[in-house]
Amino acid sequence: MSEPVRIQADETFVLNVGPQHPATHGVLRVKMEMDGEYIVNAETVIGYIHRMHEKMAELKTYPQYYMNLSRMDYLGALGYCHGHVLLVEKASKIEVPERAEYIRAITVELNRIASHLFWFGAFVMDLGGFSPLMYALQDREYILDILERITGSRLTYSYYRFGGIYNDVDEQFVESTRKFIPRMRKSLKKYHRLVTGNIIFRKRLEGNALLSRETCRKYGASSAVARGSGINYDVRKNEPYSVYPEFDFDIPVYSEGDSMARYKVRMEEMEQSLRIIEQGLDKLPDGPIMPKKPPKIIKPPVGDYYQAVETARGNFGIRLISDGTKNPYRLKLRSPTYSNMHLFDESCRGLLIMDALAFMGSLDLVIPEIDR
Amino acid sequence: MILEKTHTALAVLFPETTIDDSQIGAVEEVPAKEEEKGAKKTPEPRKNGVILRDYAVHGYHVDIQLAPSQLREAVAIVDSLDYFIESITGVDWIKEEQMEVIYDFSRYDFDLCRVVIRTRVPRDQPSLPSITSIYAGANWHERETHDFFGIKFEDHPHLVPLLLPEDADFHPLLKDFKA
Amino acid sequence: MKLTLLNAIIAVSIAIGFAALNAAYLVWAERRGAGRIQRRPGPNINGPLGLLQPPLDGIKLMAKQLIIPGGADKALFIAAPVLAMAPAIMSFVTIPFSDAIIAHDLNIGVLVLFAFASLGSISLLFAGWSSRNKYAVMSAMRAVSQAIAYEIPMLITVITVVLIVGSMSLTDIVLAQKGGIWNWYIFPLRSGLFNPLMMMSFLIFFICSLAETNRAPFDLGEAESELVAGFHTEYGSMGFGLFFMGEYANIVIGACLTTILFLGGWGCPFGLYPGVWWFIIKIYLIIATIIWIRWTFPRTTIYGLLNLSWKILIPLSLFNLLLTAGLLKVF
Amino acid sequence: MVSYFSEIFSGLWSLLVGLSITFKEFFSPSVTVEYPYETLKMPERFRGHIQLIADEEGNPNCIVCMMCQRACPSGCISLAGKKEEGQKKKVLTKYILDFTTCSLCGSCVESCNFSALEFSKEYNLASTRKEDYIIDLKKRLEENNS
Repeated sequence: MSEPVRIQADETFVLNVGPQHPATHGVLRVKMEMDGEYIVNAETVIGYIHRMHEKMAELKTYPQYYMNLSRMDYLGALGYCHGHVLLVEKASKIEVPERAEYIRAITVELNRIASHLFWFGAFVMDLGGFSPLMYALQDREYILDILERITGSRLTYSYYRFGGIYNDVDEQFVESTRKFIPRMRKSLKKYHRLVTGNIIFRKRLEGNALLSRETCRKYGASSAVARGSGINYDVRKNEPYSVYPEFDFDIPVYSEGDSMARYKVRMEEMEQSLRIIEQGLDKLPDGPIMPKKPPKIIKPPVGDYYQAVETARGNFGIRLISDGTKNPYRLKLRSPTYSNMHLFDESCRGLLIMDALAFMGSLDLVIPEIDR
Repeated sequence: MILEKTHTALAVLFPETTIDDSQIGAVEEVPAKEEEKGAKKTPEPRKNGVILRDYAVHGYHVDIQLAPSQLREAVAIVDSLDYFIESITGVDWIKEEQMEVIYDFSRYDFDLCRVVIRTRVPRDQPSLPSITSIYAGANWHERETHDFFGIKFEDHPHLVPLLLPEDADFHPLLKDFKA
Repeated sequence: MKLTLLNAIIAVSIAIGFAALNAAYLVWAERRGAGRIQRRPGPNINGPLGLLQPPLDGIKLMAKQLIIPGGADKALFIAAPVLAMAPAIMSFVTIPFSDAIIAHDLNIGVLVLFAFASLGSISLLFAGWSSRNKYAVMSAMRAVSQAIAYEIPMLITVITVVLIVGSMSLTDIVLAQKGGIWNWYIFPLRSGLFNPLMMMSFLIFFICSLAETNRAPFDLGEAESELVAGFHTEYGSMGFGLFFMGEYANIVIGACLTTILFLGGWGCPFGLYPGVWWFIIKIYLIIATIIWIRWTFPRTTIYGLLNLSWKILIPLSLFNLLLTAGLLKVF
Repeated sequence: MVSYFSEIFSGLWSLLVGLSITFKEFFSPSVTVEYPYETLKMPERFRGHIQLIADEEGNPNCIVCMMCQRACPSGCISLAGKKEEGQKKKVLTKYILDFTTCSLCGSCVESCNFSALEFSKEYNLASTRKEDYIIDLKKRLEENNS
């Protein structure tokens, strides 16, 4: 990023873009020291919705804890459960049947599209356009219905178990997902014509809050925040896990580093996820969804295990230090928005408050996931 | 390719351990094997050194344990090799009266190599040099570890509670923490 | 209409009635229109098609307690909403609904209208400054710079039309466009007027009226997603109600002005029996497009908005003025 | 100079395209389910709060083996039973579900080997008192049967 703009302001005032503010989509406070409408410097204060997930992990056994993961990021919950489940399976060497892995991949990608749709609606609403939010939520409703039919709940699915999934998908799931894909492609085209092409929208986002590769590296940013600044990093491609090597999809990368690049990356990620779902449905093998004799008590051997997964918000890493008992000795949740939000303080100096809030919208924040 | 480069770059930090280079040469690490074997008796505490771990089992490649004084040096080497910081994890080994801090670094390009740097500090007055000067992204991670474990990070720009309330003096993730 | 006390009272009361009724039911129309655009029904519970919603909203607003924040500048705080509503109603005096229905035909009607219009931005400044809220102060600054930036191109386009007609009285402007649609000033077909840029000046005038009333892509004054609620953050019941009615009254006046200046006032497109109903139809068509625009576009930035005015609208409208003057000289 | 005008016209064109889309949307049917008047049928695997399954003559299948109480991560289930002299099986006397802390994970339903628990289709649970969410499943079963 160009050398941060040093505004020598003689007398500035502190504005609390406070815990209750329409643009923060949650309880996040940014103490901005302002000179008129320009931000001199900002300090993010988090912790308003901190629930100490990591201590809960140590007090509970593995089967009692997996539903907490979907409470971390309720928009893309399945990605987090997938990470947790893969980690424990890797640690205690549980074999997962082929069909379960495919269903996991399909449902994670459906959840990713739902999360990106919600981000798209909220982002355009941050910039003042209200109708695209309603269209995005309507498309998202189709996905939630599909997932509700098989998992039973709309946001916080407890669908994955260690070794497989809770219950099987049926013919109607496959058929309604196949019907959903062309409809989604049509509305994606509509969004591009309605929003991406719009000159007001383009003028607001091009050149807004440039992020350099170096800033992303120093803060460990991932997902569209990094891919918008020319970093070709997606855990599904860099560290392939589960059945992702079988799918061919590509990673959208733009190198401008402004909010428009981040916006375009996420919009194309939705198309890539559609491609993955299509291939997943074609290759869906039949067979069991749980191993023949699923482990009764989960006791991973002593050691330190790490598993990184690509969720809708980025590289979610989860580290397990196990001492061989039923409870994990230490479970560290590395949340992607934590690092993505961390670079906000440094990169929003010198911006107008309008641009800074547009920049915050392009970071795709879910606050409970930052605070854990 | 980057694996060997990182490995040799970081091995330079431990001149005294180069004598038994069998430990460095062996790709499948020696101590890990006897760790599984001797799981019953508590494995003797691990010496400072570089170990290559099997990614499929553990999820990371290079595993380094070093003294707190060498921490900044190692992180500077990792920074020069274009790694990005992933997270800082604190662990409270109450039985050994020690606290461990684990630094995770990974790579953006397809030449995958995840580096894990571990340091051990005594449990009664834990303090570590802060790496915020090298990786600005470590600022919040260090503040969070300070919140949960009470580990002081020297010359950290703004060491106040991050996730806990401002006046919090308790450290919840310690094993002897009573709610 | 002779100017007697009785006539004046009747005229002002009709103007207030028209403005208040319009403001109330435009809110309903906007919420229904927005609902339809976003494929949801909009208010439909109170009364058939939700028609009882505006009166109920009005009662709710009046029932609420008007809170004046501590430390607020009381005089300005109370003056601001009144100043938002009063000029809007007063401007109805000179607007000719049809050749007979007009409160008082001043021969400097255009000047009076713009004098009242500029009072609106003062009320935003009072509201923003007096409510001692950082967001309100910021939105007041924005609203003032926006009002100034967009009054100039608006006045220039009005001068072009007045130049063509030769008189500032609104009825003369409408009479000059008598006859069918080809006589309207939006089309450059008139013998004395082959200026091809009239369509563009209509567009400039329409954009400026949007910006003047803080609407659609230019609603920086009341940017709800950044400045919480802009200048009327601290206003409770009828304070907010007055601002709301003021805004909608301004929209109606903007629509009336656009119809009078460019769409031939109460004239009928085919030259048959003109009357007030044509005027009403045109106003509500323009208001429908204003609502339609609001629910389609995101908000511009403050520098984008000022660039648009200073760099694009003003040069174009100046060029148009010179071109019209030249053409009038030649033909 | 050309780019100045071309930018204006392409900008105007993109605005008109945007308007045309919302115009089409204006005339497409509304998709809202107006909740109090129209309700949706919950899918078959929908997870409301749990409820007891009864056999034919209406008493619950539950044999008070306490498996669900142990499996629940947040300790919402508290149940009690007493052993009558005649029968060999215990009879359920009290089954209280504290729905305020339940996270609907389904561990209880999974751990019950006597198919005595299932998810109900109950979703409108709005209430102003916290006590309404301490649900006595046994009483609820009797009400449903009668």
